[in-house]
Amino acid sequence: MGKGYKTIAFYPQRCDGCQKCVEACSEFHAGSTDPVHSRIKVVEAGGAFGLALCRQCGEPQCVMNCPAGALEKDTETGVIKWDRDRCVNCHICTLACPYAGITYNVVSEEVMKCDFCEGDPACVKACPLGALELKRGAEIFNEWAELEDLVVPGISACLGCNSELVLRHTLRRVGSNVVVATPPGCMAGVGTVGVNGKTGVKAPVFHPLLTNTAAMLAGAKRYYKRIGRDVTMIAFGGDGGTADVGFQSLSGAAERGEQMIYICVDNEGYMNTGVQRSSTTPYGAWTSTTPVGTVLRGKSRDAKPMPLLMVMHNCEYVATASTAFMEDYYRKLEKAIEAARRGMAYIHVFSPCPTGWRFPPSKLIEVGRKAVQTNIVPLWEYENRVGRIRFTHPVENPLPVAEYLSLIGKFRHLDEEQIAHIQAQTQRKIEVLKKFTSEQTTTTLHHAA
Amino acid sequence: MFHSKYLIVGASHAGLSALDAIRLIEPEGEVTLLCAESTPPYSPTILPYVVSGEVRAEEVFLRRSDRFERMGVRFEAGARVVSVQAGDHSVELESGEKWEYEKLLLATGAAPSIPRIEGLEGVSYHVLRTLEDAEKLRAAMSAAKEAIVLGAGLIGMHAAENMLKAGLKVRVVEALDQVLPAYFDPRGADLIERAFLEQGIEILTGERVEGVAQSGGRVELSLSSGKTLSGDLLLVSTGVKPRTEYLKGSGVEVEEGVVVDDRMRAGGVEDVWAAGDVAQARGFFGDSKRVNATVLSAVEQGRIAGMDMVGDSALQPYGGGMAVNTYTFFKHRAFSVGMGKVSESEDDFEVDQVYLPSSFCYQKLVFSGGYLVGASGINTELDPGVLYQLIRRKVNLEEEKGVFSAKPLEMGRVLMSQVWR
Amino acid sequence: MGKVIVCDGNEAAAWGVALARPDMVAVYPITPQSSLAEYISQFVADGIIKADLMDVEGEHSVLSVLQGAALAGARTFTASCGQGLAFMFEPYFRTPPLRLPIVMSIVTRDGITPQSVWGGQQDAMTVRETGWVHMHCENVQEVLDTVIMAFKIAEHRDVMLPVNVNHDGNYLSYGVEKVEVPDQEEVDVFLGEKNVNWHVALDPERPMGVDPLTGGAGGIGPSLFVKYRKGLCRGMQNALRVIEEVHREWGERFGRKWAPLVEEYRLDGADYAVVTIGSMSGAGKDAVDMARDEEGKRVGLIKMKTFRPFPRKALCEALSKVKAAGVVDRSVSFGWNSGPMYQEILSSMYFLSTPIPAISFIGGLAGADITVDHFRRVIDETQRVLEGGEVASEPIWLNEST
Amino acid sequence: MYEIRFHGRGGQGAVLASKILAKAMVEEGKYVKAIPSFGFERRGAPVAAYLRFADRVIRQTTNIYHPDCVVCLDPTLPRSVDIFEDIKGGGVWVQATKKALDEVQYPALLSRVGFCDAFGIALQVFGRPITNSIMLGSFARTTALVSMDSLVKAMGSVAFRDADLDKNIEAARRGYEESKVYDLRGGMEERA
Repeated sequence: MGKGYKTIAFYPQRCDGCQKCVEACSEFHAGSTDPVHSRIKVVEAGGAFGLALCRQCGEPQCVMNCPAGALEKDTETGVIKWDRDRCVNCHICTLACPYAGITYNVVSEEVMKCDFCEGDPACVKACPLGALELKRGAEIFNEWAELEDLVVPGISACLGCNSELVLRHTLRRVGSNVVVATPPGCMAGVGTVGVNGKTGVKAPVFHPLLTNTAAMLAGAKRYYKRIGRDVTMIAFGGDGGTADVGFQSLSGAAERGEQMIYICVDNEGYMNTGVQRSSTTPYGAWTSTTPVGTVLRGKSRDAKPMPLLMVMHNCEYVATASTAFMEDYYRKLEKAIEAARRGMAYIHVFSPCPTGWRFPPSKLIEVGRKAVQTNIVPLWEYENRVGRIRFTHPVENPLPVAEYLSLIGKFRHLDEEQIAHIQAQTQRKIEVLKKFTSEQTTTTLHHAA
Repeated sequence: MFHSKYLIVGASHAGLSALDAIRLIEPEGEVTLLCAESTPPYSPTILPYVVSGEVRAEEVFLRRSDRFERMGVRFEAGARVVSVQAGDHSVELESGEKWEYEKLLLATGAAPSIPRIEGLEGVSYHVLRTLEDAEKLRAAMSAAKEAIVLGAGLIGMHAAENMLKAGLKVRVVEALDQVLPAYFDPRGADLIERAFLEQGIEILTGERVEGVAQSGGRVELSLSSGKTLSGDLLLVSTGVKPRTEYLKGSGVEVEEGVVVDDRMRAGGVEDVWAAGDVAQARGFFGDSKRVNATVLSAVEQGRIAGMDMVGDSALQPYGGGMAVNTYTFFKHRAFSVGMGKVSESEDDFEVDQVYLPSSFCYQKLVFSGGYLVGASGINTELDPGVLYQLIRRKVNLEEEKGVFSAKPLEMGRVLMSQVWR
Repeated sequence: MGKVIVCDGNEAAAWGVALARPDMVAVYPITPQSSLAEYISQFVADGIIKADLMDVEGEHSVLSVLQGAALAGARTFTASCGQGLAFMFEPYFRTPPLRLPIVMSIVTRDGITPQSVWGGQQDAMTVRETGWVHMHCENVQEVLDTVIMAFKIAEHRDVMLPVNVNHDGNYLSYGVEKVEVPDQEEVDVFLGEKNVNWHVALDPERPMGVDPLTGGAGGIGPSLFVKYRKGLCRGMQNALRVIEEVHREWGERFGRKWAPLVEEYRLDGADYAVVTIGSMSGAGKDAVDMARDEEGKRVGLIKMKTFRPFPRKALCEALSKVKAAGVVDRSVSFGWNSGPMYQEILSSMYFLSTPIPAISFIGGLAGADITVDHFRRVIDETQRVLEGGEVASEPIWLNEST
Repeated sequence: MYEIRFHGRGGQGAVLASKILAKAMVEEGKYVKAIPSFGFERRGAPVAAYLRFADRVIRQTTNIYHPDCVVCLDPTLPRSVDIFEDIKGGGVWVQATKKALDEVQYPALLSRVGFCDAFGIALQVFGRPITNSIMLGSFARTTALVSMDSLVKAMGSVAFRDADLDKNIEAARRGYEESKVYDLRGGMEERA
């Protein structure tokens, strides 16, 4: 691992908009608390906070687009330095930067950007709520690596198992004040609950039935609430235990607003027991119960739209996620942890399976990435208090689905007609989702239901 | 015969961007950058500032001298390509040298577009596309007293301002009815024009030049209105056109520029890419392929081309180019993104405007079906980059439109924090 | 002293629940249990039961939430029957091996099909081999008392098993009697401190993997699994002793002495006996009294209260006092073409020095009544085999003609 | 032991009447056992409920086949149901009707009959034909087996779904007061 550069991380849920960071920045750079001089800006609109601040990007657009060579990333510190002498005040950097990280100062009549205050940012020190933290760039992702890995070494997942990735990363963040449910499926099969009296997780962990994960967790949570203990409930259900036989229990728990984080690790079938079909197995996919022969050509039905169904249950939080977009997942997990204090938080993690889907383990992340880029797996979230779906990684010009399908053995047999079906369904799915991006649509549907 | 696995022709934004993208994936393979001029890489966008003296010519280069060496890239200055043999995977230079390549990127940019005006070929005039042009113009300015600028685009307007500051009397002639027609609507253009007029620059819009003649050290222009103008310095700044003359007979598909697909692959041949001002690529708003000569397009197209050349699986196809620019003049600042010129009377669009002429302030947001499609501003606080991303990413603003129209700066930043962080 | 109320069996069960102070109750309605679910809900609404009410979406989740709650340390109760019990079966037959002391009323109901929503013990008898303790009540007062005792039995350290308190659908669910409701303080003392998850817990303060994969061929798996199974069997056998102890203590404390395992009624000097279970026993006793007092027949009655664990020793002791038995079941053992209780009594006779003739009667299916007149016939038929008559290979169906 | 059979139609409250009377009999110091009959219950369909009381513990938890008394909550029911089936000789009949004794048919073995225009009273008190409380009053008047005080106490401990307690007490009192009781010689003879 490289040394990593420092950067300023922002935790909007801790921010109350007090502007102390802004004052501190102005004070440091201009000797005045006038916010006009601040390189950091915290603004409020529509009940949420936005942060405009240089991200000290790895591939900085400001640098790439500056016609004067006035911006440069310092390879020692990672700070993007602005050279006043070379700057011609053309402002193309303000157009190139997606983050409003470099802005025009009407008093000094030049652009300005965060320079890290010589390595000890004043804003971070000034924040009374810990909403700003100075971290190494890699730490924003890898700070979780410093948290205790609650999964024991040597659990028996397949090579390149995405579900194990989800399990380890999630439990690190959620911590050990938790009750972990891993219903029958890959998560349990790899030994989370252990074998012969041993355990695979350094936290209370259990096998619910395949059918009752959400109900059992709800029972435990209710009792802890009753006796005044704050314990997080988290489930790692497979798609079978979630969308098939476990659905009733999950649906009931969601309707009752049971407080838990329910993570569906969707590997699109029963990968733990010989690759059988589930209701989230996609159209056309080979499984051992949707085989390919002279008459049948893989699964003949489309996958159940599980996350959308959970939106319609009025969950506090619903999101889709992919390990190919870890930052996106981390952020959603943070929101889920918070939402689970109020009700159910459901995250549907797309979880490609090298073993069951027939692709090399080294292609895991690429499969995940292509799924998103083709819109096979749109990344979005739904916050009940916002009341609508928001794409967290909109893909407006998706790659053809064939670029995803061709990576995976379970789709090897698809003919043109089947691929065309998948392409059309993918488009349709996006169009349906887009309807839910309007608050009115979602609210109306809830009332109608 | 020289050989390079990756051969990049042209060393401005697009070429440099492609270079970085290639090196991100492939740290070893041969990469060669051919630069027609004898200088290190620079951006044509910097030239007005060289003219004005804000920056010295030797300080405009985009890469430090040791950069290419550290990257293991061969940089060839003064290497002007005169022909491409796509079948042989080779190019020929003006010097007669031949270079073989496995993958070729054409990033040769654009040249000034000279209008057909009777007599123009016979007079001495300036253009502004190279560092050499800039130095010549700067030298000429010091000796001249009265300048005529043909074309009120960004180059012309910048130059006019610079010449005024250098003490010249300046007149700008523009065939269309407004200045900066590519970026601003009439109201914004009027405001900008007002600043120029107040500073004493004469602007003649709606005037075509019918003929040019030279007598002694002076050029004389006859205009369509019957007026004549004369001056001792003529700058022709009527736009640019892709440099494609060296592609004749190469098989590379050229219309206005080199026609490319969404991975910047050139049509008609194998293993050739094009990016930047030379490329004719998808337009963002569903319009036909066109040349979009902006820095942002060049950087993005160059990166996509480089990624595709090196087989980077993270490649996202080109989403299309749109008109984007920033413009500073007489201590004022302006920007324009996307369909900023749409007028409020047009169907299918919703336009929010703030117009405060006394404060020299104008702001305009254009929506279509819940999406932002254009924005422009003069002396506003808005973040052009955030607005540009809201358009590019097609962020649905239907629900936020009320808040967004009232607080575009704040809401833009909140959305930025939420959507792409 | 408690208070006297007049209520039906479903309400009595709810009073028992209230006095046991559970932390969590979960209910899903099904005839004839529904009014019990309603009483529980109303009692929670009125603060009589100070528990969290989990009004979940089906019996499967009912027992599932209680399992989660019990693993977190909660005292729990629910009730079901018939198809509800069948739907609950997956978590149901997992509860005993989890050793969770959940108490559940089965308001017994016959099985479908043909469709029938009336009483009958087919549901309880069908699930008799799952490791739950099963006790059957005779009247409304016994329902109330047994529900409370059930918690003490279930949570006893030597038992740690779930308990079903069964009362007959219709006859006891809706049957109204005068009932004494004990004082809360008395019940609190009787039940003592609860500690339901000392042995298995989902608690961050005592992290453990609950229910690891065990078994398979090779390694310690199979022997470990056997250890767990034997532990469960031992818990069941311990329950026989604990049920007796708890009933004895109940009698001493509250003055009502219920036979814990097997009740012997007028066996002194009896030559033969009828064997009953549940609410039919009252009519049986009246019939025995009449036969003895008015007709001089030497007949007595054996009532089974505890059916699981099967009280073989107590039953054999009772049977050893007579020379013939007529066994009246309210359900069917399809495999044996008899009543299930009859079949198990035959098994018990292996342990008698001399087996005795016995007849299987099946009555009261699908809500049918078993009256004093029916028992007259049972007595007559049993007397016939006592006197050397042949034991038919078929059961006698009491309600075959109405 | 005294056995009572209630007849009514679904929705008239026969089952609740048997439960209230059970409570009232407990107030009178008796042991009780009340059971509803069960069938495919629908609003308007004939239903029955059983109540037995005695001075000692009642063990039988069964239906009643030979009642000492029949209480019928509905004036039209006797036309469709044999409410007198297997009634004991000297039995008592309490009937909701506005007719007089000579307008109706009944078995000769009855010893006493109580009639009450329960429908008429119910419409006045409740605005709906709910007759159970009224007929309990009529039962008390006809049989003198239970006091109005005990009935009122018993009514106080049940939850009425259709009207409040006061109205039900008023209804029961009017049932008591407005009943016509006939003593039948023939019945007495047969009883003897």
